[in-house]
Amino acid sequence: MRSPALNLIAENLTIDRGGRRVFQDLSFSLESGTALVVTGANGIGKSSLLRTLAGLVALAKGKILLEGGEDDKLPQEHAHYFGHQDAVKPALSVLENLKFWQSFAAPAQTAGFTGIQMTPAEAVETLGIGHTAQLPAAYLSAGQKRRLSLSRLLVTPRPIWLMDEPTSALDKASEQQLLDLMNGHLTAGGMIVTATHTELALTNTKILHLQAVAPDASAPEEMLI
Amino acid sequence: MDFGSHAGFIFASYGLCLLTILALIAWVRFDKAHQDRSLRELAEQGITRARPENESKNAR
Amino acid sequence: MTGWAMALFQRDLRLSIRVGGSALVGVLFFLAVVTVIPFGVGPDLNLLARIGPAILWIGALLATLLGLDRLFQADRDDGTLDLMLMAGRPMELVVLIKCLAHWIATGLPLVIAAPLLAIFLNIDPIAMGAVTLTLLVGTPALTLIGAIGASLTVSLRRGGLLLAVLVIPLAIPVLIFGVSAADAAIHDPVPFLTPFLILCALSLIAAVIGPVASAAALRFTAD
Amino acid sequence: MAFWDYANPTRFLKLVQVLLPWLVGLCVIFFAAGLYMSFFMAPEDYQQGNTVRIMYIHVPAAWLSMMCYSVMALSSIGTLVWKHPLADVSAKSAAPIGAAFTFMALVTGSLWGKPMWGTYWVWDARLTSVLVLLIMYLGLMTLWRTMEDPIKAGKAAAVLTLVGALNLPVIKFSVDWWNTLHQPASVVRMDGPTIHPDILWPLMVMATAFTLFFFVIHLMAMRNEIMRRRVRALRLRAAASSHPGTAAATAQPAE
Repeated sequence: MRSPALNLIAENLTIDRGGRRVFQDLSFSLESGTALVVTGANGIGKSSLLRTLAGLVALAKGKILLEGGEDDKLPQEHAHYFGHQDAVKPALSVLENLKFWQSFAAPAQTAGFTGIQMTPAEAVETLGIGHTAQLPAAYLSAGQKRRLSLSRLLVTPRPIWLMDEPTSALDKASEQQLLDLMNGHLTAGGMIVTATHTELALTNTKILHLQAVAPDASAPEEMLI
Repeated sequence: MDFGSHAGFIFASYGLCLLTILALIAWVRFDKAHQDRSLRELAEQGITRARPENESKNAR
Repeated sequence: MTGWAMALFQRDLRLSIRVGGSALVGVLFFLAVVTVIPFGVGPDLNLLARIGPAILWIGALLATLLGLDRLFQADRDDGTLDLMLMAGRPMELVVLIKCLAHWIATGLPLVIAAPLLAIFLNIDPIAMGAVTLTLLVGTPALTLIGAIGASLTVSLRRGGLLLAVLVIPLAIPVLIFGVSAADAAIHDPVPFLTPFLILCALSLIAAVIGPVASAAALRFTAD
Repeated sequence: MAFWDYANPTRFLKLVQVLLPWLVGLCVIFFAAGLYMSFFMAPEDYQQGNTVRIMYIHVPAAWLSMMCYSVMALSSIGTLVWKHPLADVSAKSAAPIGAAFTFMALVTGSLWGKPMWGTYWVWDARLTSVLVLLIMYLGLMTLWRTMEDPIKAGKAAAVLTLVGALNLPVIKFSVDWWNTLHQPASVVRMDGPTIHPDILWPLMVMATAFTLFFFVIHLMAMRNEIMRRRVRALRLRAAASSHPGTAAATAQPAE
């Protein structure tokens, strides 16, 4: 079909947050067209893992590489982060919100990723909130805001999608729509890392299960201090 | 010995410095006692630093 | 300005115009400060004329500090700040542009209001011009320095007061040269240009240190 | 390298244990000598009379208020550049000590000023910049107190400390716009000290005593801070109980 030009590699990721070791020595690699589904109990560090990949949490140890990415860019600059917060400004209209993100977030073009850039109007149409395009985002329902936030991923092509509980606040129909988008992204050679509680019917997935280990083996460096 | 008409100012300065120094000493002592007590209480609950000493050496 | 920078600038400007009329509140606060001072020092017009530039500067400083806590907090609260950090744009420039937009929305109105308030303080026309000019050059420095405090306190629920405490010591040089330049125009102990140029230099320095320190602080407090 | 060995907190604590008694002893000796010299050996100043004796605590306190900030600034670089855990601890525990010395310098300065200038306070360059320094110390302490996570607070405070370090000379320079009532600096000059040795010696001994005292308190405060973080880490672990928040990962393809 296509050559897996992109390869996201995480080596021995170790993270301390607030003096607590969240996880340690976590390694995985992910190729183009694959989704990594992160599972595990609450508070085990799924969100932290995604935020780490997004470059928002400093690594205590280990590194994150993106083979085949643009040389002058960090891995997180190839990624979209779709977290719990919508980053939607109520005072701006739906299109204004989206146009800002299109101009502001730098697109990342890599070999093997054929995701296309939608215009803001197309993106909101795709997600079924086209009729709200000119309205201030304040009038949107929670689900609509969520979809507006999701359309952000379509207006700037980036090969990695980091999605934290992507289906929350979405109804069944929108969930199916989301899955179609995600599968489309995978087909285009993108990759997805998602933390979820619900089964997601994605085409090509790997599972990363996080689980607790015995406490003593893994005292954080901070414990010394 | 006579410190002249400004003796009050001299003794006030030295006195205040002494007080500040004593306050600093008191602060570190009380803080130490407080942390010691907290560590002891934790130890009584069986929560201690599990990482052995030799391991901490090659941690860095 | 490149596309992304313009987009950010326009967005911030739009937001501050549409949300809550921050400019108006700032100017009203400025007016309130200037109004209460005569009640404190007495209605002696000569005295007011003498300390007028200082009153205007302190009023502007306080009004600037008042609006600063929202500089990054609004963006942090809804997750925008996270996305900005990974947008692939230099954070220092992002901070600089946000400060610029913030200054135009809240600092510039203060500068424009200054000549009107100067009338209340019996400041003569030349001094009025001088104060306005120093405010025009100096208030950007206040915003840029304040950005450091704003990014340090961004994760705190009620960071406004702490922000003021942290920023005021850093703002003292700006205040000193702003007021001395304005004073110099009135009863020239030194030529106006000397303190004025130093004030300009302080603003330029703040335009470097402010964004660098503030971007660093925002990165550290991201998680 | 030997220095980095002591970067490990546990070893650092051992080092403190060894060092502290000696430092305390030296400090007491220097204080005794300094106090004796400044009260009984140093002559009266022909202009200032006996009030010159205030200088023997005022100048060392002022010197330490600056040195303490320098220690914090260096530690902040350690925090930001090398992300060193002890740097953080050092900066945090230096702040209250710095505030105390700054307070001392201010109070003795104004008690010296009253008989000399007839007023407790003048807005001259040195007094004003020392006052600003005090506000900065207190601001930093507040910042540390208000932020929950010590690591995050340390980084935020480090940024502020460094900005403040850049700001201090600017403040000094700005406030110099007003005439200064203080004498021009006379201890450090290219052609050697100009003040009389009878005055200089007690001053040096007192300055050494103050510096030693700073190190004693700083080491003790650092030890406390390390213990405080230990307590915090242990409590966090206690709260996490069966789920220590650590995770092992297995990556396997789904069928």
